Amino acid sequence: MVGEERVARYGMVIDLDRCNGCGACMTACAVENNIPPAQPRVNERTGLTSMRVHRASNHRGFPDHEEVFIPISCQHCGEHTPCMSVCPQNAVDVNPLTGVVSQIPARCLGCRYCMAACPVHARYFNWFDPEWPEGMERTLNPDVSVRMRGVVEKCNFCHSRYQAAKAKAAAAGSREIDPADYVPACVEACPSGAIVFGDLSDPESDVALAAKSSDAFRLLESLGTDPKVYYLSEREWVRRLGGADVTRDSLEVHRG
Amino acid sequence: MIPRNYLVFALGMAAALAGGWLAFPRALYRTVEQPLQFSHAVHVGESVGMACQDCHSLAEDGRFSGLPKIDLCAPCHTDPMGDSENEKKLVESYVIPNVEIPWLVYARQPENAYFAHAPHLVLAELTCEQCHGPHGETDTLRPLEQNRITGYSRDIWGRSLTRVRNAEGEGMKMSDCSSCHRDRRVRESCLTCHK
Amino acid sequence: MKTNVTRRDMLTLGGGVAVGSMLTPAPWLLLDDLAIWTQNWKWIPVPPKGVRTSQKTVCSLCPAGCAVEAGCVGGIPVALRAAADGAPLCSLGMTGHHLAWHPARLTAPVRVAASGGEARLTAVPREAIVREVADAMRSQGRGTIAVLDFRPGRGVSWAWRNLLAGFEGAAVIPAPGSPGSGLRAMRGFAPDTQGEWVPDLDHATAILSFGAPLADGWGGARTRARLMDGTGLRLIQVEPARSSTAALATRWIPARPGSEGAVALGVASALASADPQIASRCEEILPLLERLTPERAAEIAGIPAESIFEAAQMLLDHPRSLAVPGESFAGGRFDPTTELAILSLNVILGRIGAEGGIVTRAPLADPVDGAHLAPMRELDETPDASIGVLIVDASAGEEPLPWPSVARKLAPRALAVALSPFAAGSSLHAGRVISVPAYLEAIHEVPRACDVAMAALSISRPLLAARVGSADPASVVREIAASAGVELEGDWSSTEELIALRTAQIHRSGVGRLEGGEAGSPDELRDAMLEGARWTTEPVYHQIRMSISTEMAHRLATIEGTRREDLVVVPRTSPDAAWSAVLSPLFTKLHQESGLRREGGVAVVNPATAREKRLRPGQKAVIRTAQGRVVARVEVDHAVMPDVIELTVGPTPLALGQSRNRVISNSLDVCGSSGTGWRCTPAAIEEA
Amino acid sequence: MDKTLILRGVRRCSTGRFLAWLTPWTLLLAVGLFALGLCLVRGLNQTNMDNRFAFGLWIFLDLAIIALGAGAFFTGFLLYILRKDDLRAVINSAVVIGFICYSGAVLVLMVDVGQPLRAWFTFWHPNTHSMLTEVTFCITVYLTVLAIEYAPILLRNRQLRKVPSFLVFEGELHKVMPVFAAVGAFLSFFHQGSLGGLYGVLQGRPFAFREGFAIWPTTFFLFILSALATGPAFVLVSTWIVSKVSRKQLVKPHVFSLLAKISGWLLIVYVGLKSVDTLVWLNRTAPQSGANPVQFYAWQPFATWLLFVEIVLLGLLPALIFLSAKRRQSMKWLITGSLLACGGVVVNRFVMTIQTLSLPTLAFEPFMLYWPSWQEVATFLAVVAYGVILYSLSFRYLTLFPQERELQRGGGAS
Repeated sequence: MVGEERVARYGMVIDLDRCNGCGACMTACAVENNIPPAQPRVNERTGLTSMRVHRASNHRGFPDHEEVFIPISCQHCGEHTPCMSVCPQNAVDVNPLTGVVSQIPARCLGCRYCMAACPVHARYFNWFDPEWPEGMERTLNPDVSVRMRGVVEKCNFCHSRYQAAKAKAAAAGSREIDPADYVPACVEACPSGAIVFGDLSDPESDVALAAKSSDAFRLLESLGTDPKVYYLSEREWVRRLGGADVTRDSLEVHRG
Repeated sequence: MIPRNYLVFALGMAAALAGGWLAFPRALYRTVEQPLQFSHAVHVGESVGMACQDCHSLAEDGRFSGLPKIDLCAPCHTDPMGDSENEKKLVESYVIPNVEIPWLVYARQPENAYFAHAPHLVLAELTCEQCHGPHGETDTLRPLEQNRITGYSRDIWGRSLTRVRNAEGEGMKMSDCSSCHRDRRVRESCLTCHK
Repeated sequence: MKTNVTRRDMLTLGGGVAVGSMLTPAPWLLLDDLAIWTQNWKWIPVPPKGVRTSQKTVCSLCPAGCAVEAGCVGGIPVALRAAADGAPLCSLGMTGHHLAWHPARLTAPVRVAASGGEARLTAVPREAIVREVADAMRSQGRGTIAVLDFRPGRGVSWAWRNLLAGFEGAAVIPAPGSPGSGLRAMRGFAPDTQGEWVPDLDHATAILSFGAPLADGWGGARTRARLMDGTGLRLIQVEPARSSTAALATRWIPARPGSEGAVALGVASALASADPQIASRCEEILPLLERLTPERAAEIAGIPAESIFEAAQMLLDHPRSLAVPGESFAGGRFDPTTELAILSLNVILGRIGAEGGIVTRAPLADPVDGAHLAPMRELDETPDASIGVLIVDASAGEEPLPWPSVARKLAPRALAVALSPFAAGSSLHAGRVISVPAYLEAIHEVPRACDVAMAALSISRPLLAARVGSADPASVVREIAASAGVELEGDWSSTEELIALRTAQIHRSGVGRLEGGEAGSPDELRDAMLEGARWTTEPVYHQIRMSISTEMAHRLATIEGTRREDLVVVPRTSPDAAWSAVLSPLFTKLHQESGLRREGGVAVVNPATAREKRLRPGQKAVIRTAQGRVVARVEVDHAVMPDVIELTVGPTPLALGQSRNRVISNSLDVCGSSGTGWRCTPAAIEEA
Repeated sequence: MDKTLILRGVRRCSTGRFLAWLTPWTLLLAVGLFALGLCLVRGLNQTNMDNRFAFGLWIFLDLAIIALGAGAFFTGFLLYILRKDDLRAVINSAVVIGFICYSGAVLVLMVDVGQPLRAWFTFWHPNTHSMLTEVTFCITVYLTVLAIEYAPILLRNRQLRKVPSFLVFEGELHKVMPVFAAVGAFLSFFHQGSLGGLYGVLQGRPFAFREGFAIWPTTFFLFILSALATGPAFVLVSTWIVSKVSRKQLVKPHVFSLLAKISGWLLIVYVGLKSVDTLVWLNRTAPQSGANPVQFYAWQPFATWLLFVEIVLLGLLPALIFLSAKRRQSMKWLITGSLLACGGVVVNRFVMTIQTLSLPTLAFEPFMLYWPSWQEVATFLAVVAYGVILYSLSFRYLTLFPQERELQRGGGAS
């Protein structure tokens, strides 16, 4: 059985020159994954955004000022995944068949050690009980369970969609999913087609080819955690934003 | 002669053991009657000759229909075929007003668990009985035993409180799933069964 | 054995119990079950269970009318995505199915009493409101009758015009804010043209855009796509901010807000001196153009003159080029003179009626032919204090609109009634609100806005049962008519029937075609459209020679006097927030839970301006204009042009638990002055 | 009743005064327990922690008091294993303090996690790679050991002694106490270390990440050493405070100087190694992970001064004080030194927890600070109050300082 199952490395490439920061990926993510809306007291630091679009700029004066929008979700690190090794009770693992890093709310005890470990702050804690306006809970996505207060959550490449694709394939007697059936919500929603998603281990796939581009870079690559989310930009200053050598200067960036 | 305090100690222990083994299990589960009685035996038997799949079907897209909706019963039961009280109730209080029957599901998995029938039926070629037992031959629907604290059906935990003497296909806890997966050398990870 | 029980006995017994219970399942099961209990807390919502079905409809939240595929469970949409071939939905579209349950949703007609920033709502029977309106219409005592229509071109819009037909001075006013509401200034050149003047962007190879948000969908998906691919389309964007369109443009000209007219004339001047044939087309303004040289214009706009020459050159080089004024999402359209200046570029280039130029597009067939209709009138053509009865039709959505610009037109004792699903936006300003179905709760008509050359119509099919207490807009028109004793034309009583009549008319007219569908009979056409098929027409090309009249020359001459304001306020909002008075609570992800979007009421200024005005980030500041004052939170951003205040405009999502009756204070209200739109307003700012 | 519980031959203040002393602490405890309740019932939104500051005041102070509580096991280790019999004078007090520190820390941890009722998952589904698993196991086991070490002290109470079986039990316990001391010491070495490991292993945080030996980053060993070094110092301080509060001499002066001497030697070693580690980290480890070490200290308020304070002012200085035989004779110097040393370990834990989280990792993220909410502060104060109350009771009714009786001078408050 093991033999038959193909091993994939799902990942994405995000073209920062195409992203115009409309935030459709964030909304799509929230809708797909039953992420509750904010309580009044919630702010930028306590929000729940498995996909979050950050703003950065070349911090030069008008009109030379340029902005770049950087969508950041879990980077699904492949090598000694920081969050996985620290979780005391195996609520985090890396799926050997997909390379997707999981976060199981039912197992999580909310110690938040994984959040301290995550270099890109892509993990979010449920500070509040999830709550929707009366009646709106009927619009929740049946394929995703709602997280309770006191646990950590993060992007899992819309795994429920992968499951659906698997089930569809299985019903047809196959173990291979049709790539067209598995597209994460953020990828599907991006109006500029800035996000390419697919199996990095398939050298022919668009995502694998894009990842090989000379404009491709990853966030904090030097930490050696082998993220599976790549970014593209023709602008040198943008590519430099991915580095770990945080300079005071680069932090003068205005954040919206 | 045994010292008094030993006796007292033993007494306390005995009481605790009795409570823990006999009273507690009864206290832990509440039993809820099904809204309606239904005989799988009759429907599967010669007279009707249905198969599991006729009511619990697997769709094109791999989604499992679960329990049949009322419109599946309606065609045959527009008005009572026999003289059973239950059928009368079915027709009068469900079919005619076209209301869904609020069945209680024995094998309902928790919200955080993901289970797809498709791979188990088609790829692994499991039979219904292997997990659901001889449910298809039952003549009545037993009441649902529901855990007062968790709300789970007793079937998830299994009959035996210690889970040592669980029969084949009894118990639907994570450990049961993964032990079967281990036997069949299925490579699994958290997200295989959790959503 | 003694029988009196000592304290020590109790202890020993307790010990026994303790040890004993450890040997039973009880403590361990309790431990386990308690943990499982935390995984299934009663107060955590459980998503709906059941078979998943897929329904087709069309998004009616904005004029783009995207085809939608809705995944439903138990008949309720749980996921909206673009239909197979369509472009992805925007944030507003994706969360459209939440709006029916929005905290501000109205489930009964109400009377609104504003008190201290809060609006108190009291339910009233619809009949009462209808009678009130009807009486006021009959007596005519208060002034003229008007309908402010946020989505002109629908069957219901026609019904309003039909209702008002008999009344002296009555008119239907298209809401001036709505992006793509037509190149009205063209009417100056050809007053008696049928249909609307529109830019043929899809066939243009070079565009000189004055702030048209092409990258955000204005001008249609095709233009957007061409812009994204960066092939085959040259774009020069004249805009004060480096918007996403400016970022994609071949060249961005950061002209000061308010100087666009001057830039246009500067380009014209460059063109005229470059090509005598062009000069011949603008004799009337040649003297003006000699004075308003590219250099002079550049000076007014605060840009290098080269960019003006470059723009002129591009227009000359490309046979299929045009200059287009685009609405900003919060700021609406340019004032008529600026629009005239921009459009005259096309006139003098001879691009009117040409492919890839400015063309007319066939009007959509009305539900009933040759009915008596009240005229359409622009808001700023309406005399102040003249409207006695105002009906605000926000039943299909509404755009940001500074209410003072409407209030100014109202007579002292005027009666204002709104049709809206929500207690938000303009409905809170009108004294009475008739609750109508929200998106997906009723059938809606989506006529394509006038930013593309192809007229189009699609129909949004309801997926949800309408809430009790919400009335079908068309039947409200009927009720008013009946109560006011007006005879309406055509045999219809509901929006659905109006649409049926209209599709039949369209089918009869034979003009246009059905995208993604075939239709033999009128019914087939309607059914196909209910399934998401869209009916479109092709643009009409026949070149017209036009020239600039003396009267226009006089108006254009005023541009020469454009003076450089020390500080102007420019309203901003995000494209998807510009179409609805309310947003799904999930928009908190963008506005509250991340730094991506600013909420409404934030004044963003350049660091230089901040220094000059002694403003610190985060502090509150008062912005004063001719319209009034507003308090806003200051933010500092290099992206903003010096001496410009970018004022963010609502709606911002109601965080959970916030009062649903709160009047979302609309910072837009300080923008604009009579007649000239509210894109750019002279202002003063100081710390509060 | 109260009097009959007090050991014969020692003077204790009147019941009234004792209650008067307890009252404010009890109130504090009550307030704290209320705040704690809020956090449990309403959730952690009652705190000011956020997604960046996933750890806050609580984790910082837990690490600090656990380090200070190290006095318990280390004194035990010196006494039972290395046979430093002079320390018998403070061992009981040290054990009680250790017990208080650890039980308090565990209590706070239970509030700090989002789902306390699932805490036992760590034992049922442990991830053996996680430092936190190591911590959880060691601390729970060691807390039990401390309880067992506490038992004989408790059982030697005047009334409890009357129960023959207790007396027997206590005697037996006493025989095996060295074993527990050994076990305790072993466990403590481990979890003190793994607490350091918690941060040292954070590959995603160049500021905290350290290379190491086998699976253990250098912070593992540095935490052990710093805890060992400050443990005795804290015993010293606490004993001194108690004798001030109770206005009694409780141990002979040479015990103090012995503690100081031990602390001194360990401190000097620690400071040495810590300096080496810092240099290696700044010049090799951090650059290797692509970070720019200079930037770690480019941020106010946590600039280089903090590094200086931690290593020189609160490390080297007390070490030198302790190592000079002359200074050791003066109580003033001893206390100053001890306070400095304890401060050093606290600052070190602060740097590892709070500063690590406040520094950005992504070039476009801001430097952040956070202030604890009153609920966080109150909850922690509850633990302090609990400690004071438990210690006061122990001091009043149990024998924490065997030498007290012989040193008996005029009575006073307790």
